[in-house]
Formats: sequence, structure tokens, C-alpha cells
Amino acid sequence: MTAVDPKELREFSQGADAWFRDNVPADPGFMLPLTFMEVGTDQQFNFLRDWQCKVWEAGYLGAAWPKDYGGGGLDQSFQKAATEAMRRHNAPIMLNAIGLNWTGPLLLDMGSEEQKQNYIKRILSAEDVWCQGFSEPENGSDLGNAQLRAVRDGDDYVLNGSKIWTTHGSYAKHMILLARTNFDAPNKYAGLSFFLAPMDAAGIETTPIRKLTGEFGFTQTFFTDARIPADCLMGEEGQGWLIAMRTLEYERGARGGQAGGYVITPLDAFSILELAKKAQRDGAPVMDDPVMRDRLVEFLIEAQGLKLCQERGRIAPLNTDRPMALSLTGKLMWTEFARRLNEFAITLLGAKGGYYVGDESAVDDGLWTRGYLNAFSATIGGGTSEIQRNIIGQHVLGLPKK
Amino acid sequence: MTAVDPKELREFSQGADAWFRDNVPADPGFMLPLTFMEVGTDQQFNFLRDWQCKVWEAGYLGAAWPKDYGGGGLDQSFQKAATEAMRRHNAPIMLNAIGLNWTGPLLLDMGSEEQKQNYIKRILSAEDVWCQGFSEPENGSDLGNAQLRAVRDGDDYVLNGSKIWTTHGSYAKHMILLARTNFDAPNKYAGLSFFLAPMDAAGIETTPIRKLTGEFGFTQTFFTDARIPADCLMGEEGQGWLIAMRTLEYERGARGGQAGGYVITPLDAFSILELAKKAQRDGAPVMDDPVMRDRLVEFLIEAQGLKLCQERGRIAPLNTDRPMALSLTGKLMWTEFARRLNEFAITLLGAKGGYYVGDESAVDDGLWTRGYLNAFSATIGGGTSEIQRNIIGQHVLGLPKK
Amino acid sequence: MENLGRLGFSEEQADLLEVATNFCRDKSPIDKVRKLIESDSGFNPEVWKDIVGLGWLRIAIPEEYGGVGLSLGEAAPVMEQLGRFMLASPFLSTTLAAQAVLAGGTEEQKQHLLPKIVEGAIATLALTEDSGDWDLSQISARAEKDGDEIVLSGKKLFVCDAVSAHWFIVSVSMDHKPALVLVDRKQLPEGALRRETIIDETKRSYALTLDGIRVNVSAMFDPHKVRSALSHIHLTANLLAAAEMVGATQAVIDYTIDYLTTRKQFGRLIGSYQALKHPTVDAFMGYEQARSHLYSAAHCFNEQGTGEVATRMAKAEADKALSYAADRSIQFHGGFGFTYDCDAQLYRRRAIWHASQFGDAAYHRKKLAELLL
Amino acid sequence: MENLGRLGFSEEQADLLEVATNFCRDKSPIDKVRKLIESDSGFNPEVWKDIVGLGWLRIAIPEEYGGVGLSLGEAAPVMEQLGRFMLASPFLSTTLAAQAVLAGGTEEQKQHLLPKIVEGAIATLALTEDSGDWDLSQISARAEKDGDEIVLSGKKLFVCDAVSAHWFIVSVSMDHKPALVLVDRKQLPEGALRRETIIDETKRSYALTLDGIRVNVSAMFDPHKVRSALSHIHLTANLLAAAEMVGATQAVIDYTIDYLTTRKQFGRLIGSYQALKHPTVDAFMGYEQARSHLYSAAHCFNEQGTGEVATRMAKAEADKALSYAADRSIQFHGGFGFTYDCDAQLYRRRAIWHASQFGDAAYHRKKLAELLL
Repeated sequence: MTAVDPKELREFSQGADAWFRDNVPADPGFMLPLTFMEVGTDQQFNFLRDWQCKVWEAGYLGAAWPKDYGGGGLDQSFQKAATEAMRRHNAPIMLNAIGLNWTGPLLLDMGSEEQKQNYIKRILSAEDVWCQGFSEPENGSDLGNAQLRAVRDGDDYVLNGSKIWTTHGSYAKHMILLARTNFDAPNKYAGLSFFLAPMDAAGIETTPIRKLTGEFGFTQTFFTDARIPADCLMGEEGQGWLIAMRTLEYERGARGGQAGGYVITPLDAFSILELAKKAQRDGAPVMDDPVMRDRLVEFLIEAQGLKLCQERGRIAPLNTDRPMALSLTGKLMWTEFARRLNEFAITLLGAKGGYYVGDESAVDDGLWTRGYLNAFSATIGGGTSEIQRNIIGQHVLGLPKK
Repeated sequence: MTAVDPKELREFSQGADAWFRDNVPADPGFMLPLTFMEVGTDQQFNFLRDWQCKVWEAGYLGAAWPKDYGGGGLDQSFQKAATEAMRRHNAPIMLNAIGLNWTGPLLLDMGSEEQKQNYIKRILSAEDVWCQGFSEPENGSDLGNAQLRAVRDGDDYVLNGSKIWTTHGSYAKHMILLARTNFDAPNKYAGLSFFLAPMDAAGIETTPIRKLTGEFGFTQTFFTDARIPADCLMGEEGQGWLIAMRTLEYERGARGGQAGGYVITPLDAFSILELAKKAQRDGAPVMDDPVMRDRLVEFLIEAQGLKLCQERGRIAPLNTDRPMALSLTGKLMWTEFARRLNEFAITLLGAKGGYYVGDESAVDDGLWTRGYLNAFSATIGGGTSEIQRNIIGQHVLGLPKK
Repeated sequence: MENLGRLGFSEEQADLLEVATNFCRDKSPIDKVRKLIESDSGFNPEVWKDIVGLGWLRIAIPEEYGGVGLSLGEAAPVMEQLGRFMLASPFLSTTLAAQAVLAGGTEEQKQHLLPKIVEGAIATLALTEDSGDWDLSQISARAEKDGDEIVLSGKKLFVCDAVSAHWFIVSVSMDHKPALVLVDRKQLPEGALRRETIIDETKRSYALTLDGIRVNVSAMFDPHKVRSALSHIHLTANLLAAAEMVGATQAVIDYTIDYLTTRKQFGRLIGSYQALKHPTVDAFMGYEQARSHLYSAAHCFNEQGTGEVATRMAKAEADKALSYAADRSIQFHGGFGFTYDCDAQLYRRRAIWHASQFGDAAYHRKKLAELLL
Repeated sequence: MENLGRLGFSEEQADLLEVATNFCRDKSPIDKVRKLIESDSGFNPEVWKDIVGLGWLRIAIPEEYGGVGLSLGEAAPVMEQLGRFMLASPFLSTTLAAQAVLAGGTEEQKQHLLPKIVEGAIATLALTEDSGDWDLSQISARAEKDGDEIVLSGKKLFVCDAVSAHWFIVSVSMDHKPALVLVDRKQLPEGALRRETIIDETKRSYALTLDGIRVNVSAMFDPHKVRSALSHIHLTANLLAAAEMVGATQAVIDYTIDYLTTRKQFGRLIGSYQALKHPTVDAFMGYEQARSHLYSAAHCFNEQGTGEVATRMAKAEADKALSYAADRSIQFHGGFGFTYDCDAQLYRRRAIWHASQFGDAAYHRKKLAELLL
């Protein structure tokens, strides 16, 4: 990277600001997903795919990815400025989360030239949507125990088994897939391999999973003698666990390299203040109740604390003792906060907390109740909060595993 | 037991009420321990020993224990009435906790006639104070791993090792002792034996332990070639673990049989309301602050809930699914409640929460701060709260141990 | 502490508890609960007939109106077991309406309605308004006199089981004072009811537009009893809700334990991990306390002062216990917990529903502060 | 959210952090901390000389009075490390007194005191009264004019390091308004000071009886600045307390981890049990958040409005973080945790002390509600 010209950066930032101000779409008349995991209808999917492509074309997504593969070739600070502009203008989320945040960085770090040429640009434009096949029905937290079988047969691998919690499963063109190529390996991890699998291969089928919200958004993906070309293998046979762990580090934000933008709408704790002003309790706004005010302040303090932790993570002298702490704790702190904030927000609604999404009288279209229920996707998915505490206890605090 | 004559019970109860009204001692001019574990000075010890003896002589302790051994030979409901009278008149605690609640019931259930004759009456009169030797410095929670060695030598056992957290260690005449008689047993539990050991045996020495409150109250007990008669063995060699577990059931209140009275002053959540009226905050009593009022109400609800759980424990049709639940959860619920209540009480004091026991300006002589620190004796001792949750999870809810 | 309530348990309660447990377990396995979610009325009329036959609607109705004249607290075990097995029925709505009539209705109204209610006629309350206020005396719907008639206007929310109800007890403001009016189903204009989408899919709730409803003045409740009736309704609703929630708490904890003792991860049953075991124990202790409060409230319900304190405590603790237990149940079911197929969501939704109706834990603590401090 | 404060970290802070960490680690191992508990003054005068030599007292004092004229926020890393290693000294008392003089003293007072303070002269505040009120303007101690003199009466509590102090800044009520008076040690009558027994044994605190103290009118602070000075003192005290608490939180977590990674029970290191591991992680996350708030408060301290918000958040979170971490540390040390020898109690006592002085978490949230909602 070359040194950043402050003037150039400022101009870019102003340009981004103007572009998002002019281009952030108006209310489309249907509910836009707040996170990439909540895409439940074709209407939502197509809308967000178009939006991502438009942002990319304008140069505000993948700005720091190499020019050769469709990126902007600029310093990371430019993409950061663009992402901040998105936030300021409440832009919709980026759709292609697995592609932008996991597959893309992985391929740029360790993919072949051919893979980069084939995939990166189409990830940015959302032409190719990616999904992920790590979890299995019987092995939700225990990824290392994955049982989906991949057997080499000539120029193909033949896949049998099932993956679950496939976000965008019915829309995706490709899947990053963790499969077992060797059942006799010295340990369970050594038998795993990592594939970039085409979802249109015969024998791959997806079944939608209904979420606790009542909506759809994930699939279970079944592999029945599905054949994929042998060059879908990433790295060597047996390297699957290492590559998957590296991929999870991208997810946790413990490595950089993402394309930019956000795939989860940033939570604005201040917005619950509006709720407290609307609902009545004993003839006065809930906002007048000192006990509820105290709770509101608690949430504002916590929201601010989390934001400040992100800022502090960038100040080296304030991260000397446990340098990985702030990046490794972020997922747990944010996702649990989101769950509790949404849960609390419901209690601000009084009797109208009884409504749900779809009722014409529901406050904010039922956003808070659905938000609470959806929040579990993040406290469960990507490593449950319980697993996160193990990871932090062991890798940050040095507590023993056994 | 014969059927209880209601008239007789009523008269007994009225008699107890009158007796405690007339005999509960006035303020002795020094701080009386709130629990049997807090006896730190000879003055406190002698006062409480005399008080217990006086209560027993009046017939209000051990009322349901057999007459032959110094008890009253009455139905349990009589002792219950006496204990309630103690509570009503804020009587001091019973001193000889290990004797009254553990050793006594154990001996009455499974001791020899000689043991009963030798020990029971002197437990009631507090002539013999008992202590307990289960925990060791390296095995606080893991009692089954006790390493204190007891080797048979002629008519004696020779003891070597150390016990810790011996309440009344420097005052006690006898100790119930868990020791290892066989280091080659098939498992760690099978090597343990249970003794009623005389504390005046040569080679047994106690060292006071300073508590986090700054006060004393426990000892560490050292055994150096200490000889005790072989007939101190309770049951057979190798039965130590079973007897110890049975003893702990008395402690947890999971079996009846205690002599009566209380060894821990019952917590009165209402008393913190007085604190909230005294301290000022922004020129008004803390009691006027709605947030603090909400917290106060939370504590009152919880105190009431715990009390109701005790009452409900006696109503069989309301304990059908998990009949042991209320007795096995009691210790955890009460001790954690006590810790939190005392902790909260300190925050009601405003700046004067900075004082500690001994300062002339300390509110209630520093009772609340000391109470908070002392509360850990109960969340740690007798099985930590963490161990309690394991026990409840496994024995009440049927959750797997491993 | 004397005025906080004690515990007692009558033989009637013991009998009802046993009968209700067996009946509900039998009639309401979870697949039937889920099937009824898809139905219009939300309940099975055959089961409703059985409930009527069991006499549960008679419990707290005086003998002169066809009941057996026990205290409402005697109904707590029934409601608890209905909640435990999520047995859907208009029992709660109808019991509340019957209590409202008893507390505030005229003698004619009592004689007209109660004997039919004990035979299974369904009735319901229409009290809540767009402000979402839990104070039932905050009313903007209006009633105006027009000769011998009363003309209603405004809108009521959360009218439970409205589609099945014969009668509606509607709160309105009349001459700037709260009033209660009995409306017969036949008096509703076309389209007065709109089904609401509520968080608890096992329940049925409707918005009721009052505009265009005219009733005879004889439909007014006794004006001198309106305030005390509203207060009685509020406490009755909270007692029964607490009972339904306590039952649900037991059920969701059992459901969670079932998963924790069968599901393996990393080669171990997940219930062996303290990260799941200990919070489950905490949830269970919350349940035990809530249940103790519930039966204290049931026992003391009719005692002036004590009944209110005990009932508010019971609802506050039931809300805390069920919300926590169900929230953790979703989490501890992992990926499956995030699906519609996992029952944890049914209980969590039930908790949100009851917290939203007639006051949540924080609201009742606020009222308790006024009563106790 | 713009007005809630941001984070920044100056080179001066980075340097001070490094120097302070090494100095405090070197000078204040835990055995020395415990030895000083037994001493009268509570600190080691040699170490105090070193601190003076390091120039830490000059940080937030303008150049014209012998300081280096940085913001008070620059002192946060120093206070944090003093707290982390429990290094006992009159730094906190003296810094607060110096800030009080700067905020409310007359020019003569500034010129008289500050150059001596930067050379190590000790000063302290006498603000708290028997009501225990955290509102510093609630004053019942009195001052009355008597010719050229002022006669003081009443009593002050929690005068820190009083036995070592040259000057006392005393709040009194004069003509029904708050006033601040500078009292020289020589002006105290015999027996005016009584050592208090406080929860934090590493600190020294005294009750000060004002009766019999007469000072010249020139000892009065600038009457126009008293209110703003009290408010500045309140925030300064909370910023520095937050820093000391954040340092202590780090220390007690490290101390706990040390035990969890060496103590075995049931054949396993106890830190492997999730029942201990997970709450320790929670304590650590609380620490991380509190530390972020602290450095935001330090960075924004001088900004009108933002500084107050950030400082109150920092103190509230530091209280929560340290109280929880130290409470759990006692518990997780098991039997040893219940002894005086276990350091966990030192940190828990420190937390209680700071919560009691200048407002605890709940108090600051109350103030934040007024500022933010």
C-alpha cells in the first residue's frame, strides 16, 4: 500500500457521502431485511442484489480489493470512509455476506490466480451469491466432527450427506464446504477437506427452514451422490480444518480483508428512546418512569462502551497486555447486547408489545419483537455465545481447556 | 411418635413465647455473632455457650430428641414452636452448630447406644462443642480426595495431615473427621473412614485463620502423629464417604433430625428499608428514589419467595414432580440471596458505605458490610454455589454429570 | 412481613390439580397445540365441552348463579395446567368476563349471563386501547346517552377470543368517568372485528371498532362499582396469567432438560456442560419461587390488601421466570432453537404475550413499591 | 450519539502509561501494599518523593504555577496504574485539592499553593457530611464572619490523608450558600482529626471537627466560582476514581486467572470449569468496556457537556466492573478467598470504597438520565 493522500481521501469521502445521499433507495414498500440472514423472499433478495451491484459499480464496495479482480485498488481507509457514508445515510445492507466477508478474503489470501479471476468480481457485483456449508444437523457447534462424505472418483468428488443453516442456500451459486475425505485419519480434524462447490450440481438440493420468527431464510442442503469437479478442492486433502478455522477468523473479524460495507444493520440504541416516548403507562409516557429511564441509560452506556471498544482496538498502547482481546470479544459483546436491547425494547411498548409483525397496529411494524427473535441467530450462529466464552477464556485469558 | 394433642402444643408454644420474651438477653455490650461461623472471641463464645445451655435447660432445644439422652421426647412440632418463639423474640443463635445439626442427628440415626449416652446430652448443653474436619487445604470442594492419613496401630489410629475451615476449632472437644485409612482402595472414596476424634489428643493443634473481614473464627487443624483410640471409628473402615455424605444431607436440610433453634440469624429483608430512610441522596431520603425503590421491592419479593418456598416444601401435592427440589435448592437460594442483599444494603448508605466495623459513625456498626463479606462463608462453605448448582442439576433435574 | 401473604392449599385445589394435570396432558399434546395454531377459533370445541363438563367454569361463581362458590384462587391449579400443556380454550377470557360481571354487573346481568357461562357460553373483555396503557381507567373510547340507548365510539384492542364470544364487556368513558358496558355479539355491526396478529399464535385476539354500536341503557354495569370492578379484573387477570405462565415455565424447563439429556456435542451430552447446566438450574429456581408466589396469591386472593400484594408479586415473578427460562431454552437448543419447529419459541412468545397484557414485572414492582414502601 | 464522547490517546498519555506501569510494578508489590496497611500514614514517603520527581503532580497544573499545563485526562494512565498495583500515596487527594484550587481559588491562593504542591506538599478535601449525601452542595457545616475572620463549625467526614496534609479545602454553608475555605494544618485545634475505620485499609481517612477553627477572610475561595468548583471537583474525583478502579479491575482479573490456572480440584485445573471460566470472561468484558469508557472520559474531560457524560459513564462502569470482578474473585478462590490473606478482598474493599465516595453506578446513571433523556 502506498501512503494515503489526505486530500484524495477527503474528496473520496465527500463523493461517497453525496452518492449515498442521492442513491439510498426510498422505502420499497416491503420490509427490508436488517441482516443478511433475514432474506426470506425473492423480492427482498432481488432488491438487495441490485443494490449491492449498484454500490460496487459506484466504487464504494471492494474499494481496497485489487483492481485486477474488480476492486478499487485503494487503501483500506477509502473503503472505511465509504462504509461510514453508508451508515450515515442508513443504506440497506450488503447482501452477499459469505462472499464479501469470508470467501473473498480467503481467496485473495490463498486462492489460485484462476480462482481469483473466476470468483472475486462476481462476488462484488453479487452476480454470484455464496453460501457456506460448515454446520451439520448433528454437529452444530462441533464443526470438527463434520460427517459429510466426499469421495474422489476420477476427476470428480462424490458428495453424500447434509449441511444445515445455509444462509441464501436456495439462491447461492457456490458454497464453501467442509467435507470429510478421510474417515481413517489420525484425528477427526485431519480427515477434513475444503471445497468451493457449485450449488447447481446434480444431487444438491435445498429445503427451506422455517425460523422461530415464522419466516424463512435458511435452508438445509442435501447432497445425494452429488458430483463436483475435483478442482473444487481448496488446498490439499486434509487441510479442510485449517482453512475453515481461517475462514471463521474472517467471520469473527480477527483478520482484516473484507470487502467493506455492512451485512448487519448497525444497532442504534438511541432509537429505543423514541419508543419510550410513544407508549403510555399510567397516563404518562413511559419515558417519564424513572426506573425505565435507568434501564435506558444502562443500554446507552453499554452501546457507547461497545463503540468505544472498537475505537480502542485501534490504539496499540491501549492493547498491550492481551492484544487480541477486543477483536475476539466483539462478536459476543455485540450479539448479546443486541438480544437484550431488543428484548428490553418490547417491554417499552406496554400492551402493544403483544402485537407481531404483520399487524397494522404493531409499533414499528413489529421490528423489535422480530429483532429479538432474530437476535438468536447471532448468539447461536457462528459459534454460540457459550462457545465464544470458551474461546475467549482460553485464547485471550489463557484459561485451561481441560 | 404419638399423635399430637393440639391443646398441649398450644400451651407449650405459649410457654416458649413467654420464656423467650423474659429471657432473651439484653445487648451484652459487644457484637453478638450473627452466625455460628462468626464466633471470634472468648467473650462471644462463652456468652453463646451459656445461652444455649439455658435454652436447653428450659426445654426449648432438643425438644424432639429422645428423653434418654437429654432431649424432650416430644413431637417435632413442639421444637418447631419453640424455634418460632426464638425467632419472634430475636434470640441469639445456638452455638453448637456441628453438634446440634450434624453430629447429633447422625449419632441418633446410626450411633451405638454408648455413643448416644456419651455425646448427645453434652451436645445439647453445649458442654461438648463439636467441630468438623472434612475440607483440606488442597481439597476444598473435592472432599472425596481427602488425604489425611489414619493408620491403625494396636488400639489406636495414628493421624497425620491437616484439615481446614474448622469452625470452633480452638474450642471444640470433638471433631467429626474424614480420614484416609486405605491408600490402595479401588477408588478414592472407598479408602475413607469416619471418626469421632477427641480434639485434646496429643499431636492435634489448631491455628486461627484470619477471615477476609479481618476477624477470626476458623482454624486450620494440624495432625502430627496424633493418636486417637480405635473405637473413635464410626461404622467400619471404608464407610467414611457414605457417612460423610449422609452428614452433608443433614447440613443441607435434606433430612430432618436436627435439635432445633437456628445457628444463623434469619435474614430480615425488611430491615434494609430502615437504611433507605436514613441515608440522603441529593437532599432527600434514598427511599424517595424510584430506582432504589424498585430494587428494594425486588429484594422483598425474593425474600418472600424464599419464605414461601419453605412453606410450600411442606405441602405434598405441590411437590410431586421433583419432591427433593425445594430442600436441595434452599441452601443455594438463601446464601446467594444473603450475599446480594447485604451487598445492595451497602449502596443504600451513600458516602457512609465507606465506613467499616469499628468506626463510631458506621451505620448499624458496619453490620451490612461485614454481613456482605461474611456471606461468602455460606456461598463457599458447605459446598460452593457452583457445586450446589452441579448437585441440583444432577440430582433434581437429572442432568448428566459428564 | 405478615401482610405479604402465606401459603395454603385446599383439598379442592389438590383435586383440581390432579384432574387438570391428567386432562390437559391427555387432550393437549404439542402436535395438537400446533395444529390449532392453524385453525380459526384457535381451540377445539369438543375439548371446550369437556372443560364445561368438568365444571371448571363453575369454580368461582356463586351457587345462586349455578356455580360452586369457591374462591377464584381455587382455579389457579386449573389455569396452571392449562398453561403447562398450552391447552387452548376460551377459559381465561370467559372466566375474566364472569368475574367482571360478578364484580360490576347489575343483578339482572348476573342472572342473565352467569348461568349460561357455567354452561359454556363464551364471553370476553374489551378494555385495552391504542395507548397500550396498563392502567385500565385510561380510556378514550366513548359512550354517549341517546334516550334509552347508549352510543359507543372508539376502538378496543386485544379482545381475546372475540370471534367465539357471545358477550363483550367494554370499557368506555362516559361523562368523563370510566363505565363498563355489556355488548351482545348480535349488536356488533358487520366488520367490527378485525383479527390481530399477535405474538402468541396459540391465542386469538381481535380489534373491536365500537363506532356504530348502540345498546340499551340496561347494558350499563352498575356505575358505583366500575372502579372496583376494573381493579378486580386487573388482579384477576394477573393471577390467572401468573398461573398460566408458571405452568408454561415448568413445561419449558422440562422441554429444555429433555434436549440437554439427549443431544451430544463434542462427544458429550450437552447438559453436562456447566454453561448450560447452571443457567438451567437458575431457571428452575426462578420457577420454584414463582410457583410459591402463585399459590400464595391463590390462597390470599380474596384478602383485602394482601391479595393484591401477593398477586402482583406472583405476576412479576412469573414474568421473570418464564421469560428467562424460555429465552435460555431457545439459546440452549442451538440451531434447532432458532427454528419454528422447536417448541421453545412457543413459550417465549407466550411470555411476551402475558408480559404485554395487564402489566409486566417492572410495572407490578412499581405498584408494589406504592403498596409496601 | 455525537455528544457521548470519543476516544483519543495522546503521546503524553502513552509515555505516562508506560512509565507509570513500570514504576508502580517496581515500587508496589503486594507484600509492600500489605505492610503499608499497618503504617500510620499509609504510604511510603520515599515513593512519594519519587512520584514528585516524576512530575506527575505537574501534569494538570498550568505552567505559570510550575506545572506542565496538560489536561487532567492525561493523568488517567498514571492513576490507572497506581490503582492496578494499589500503590498507596496522597496523589489522589493532592491532585483533587490542586484541581479545587484551580477551579475555585483566588489568584493568591493559586500562587501560594500550587508551586508547593508540584514540589510534593500534600493537600486534601473536606467535603462530605454525616448525611452521606453525594450532592456536594448539601452542606450543614457552617462558617460565620467575625470581623476579619471566619469561624467554622460542624464536622466533615472522609478527609483523606488528613494526617499528612498541609492544607484542607473545606466546604461550608455561609449565608445559606455553599462556600469553600482553605484551612492550614496549623489552624487545626488539638484533636480536630479522628482517624476513621474505613473499608479500604490501604487508604487513610479522617473525620475533621471544624468547631474552634478560625481563619482569615482571605482563606475564602472565590465566591463566584464555588458552584462550578464543586461540580469540577465532583467530576475530577470521579474520573480519577474510575481510573484507579479500572486499574484494580485488571489486577483482580489477572489475580483470579492466576488461581484458576494453578489450583486443581477433582483432578482438573479449576479454570477449566465453565462455571468459573465463563463468569471470568464476563468480568473481563466488563473491564474492557470500563477501560474504553475511562479513556474516552480522559480524552473528552475538558469538553463542556461531553466531559460530564463520559466521566459519569466511566465511573458507573468502573464501579460495576470492579465490584463484579472482585466479588467473583473472592468466590472463585473458594476457602482461600474467604481469608484475609487472599488479595481478592483488597480489591473488593477498594470497590466498596470508591462506590461510596462521589457516587456509585446507580447515582451516576440517575445523573446521566437527566443529561441524556
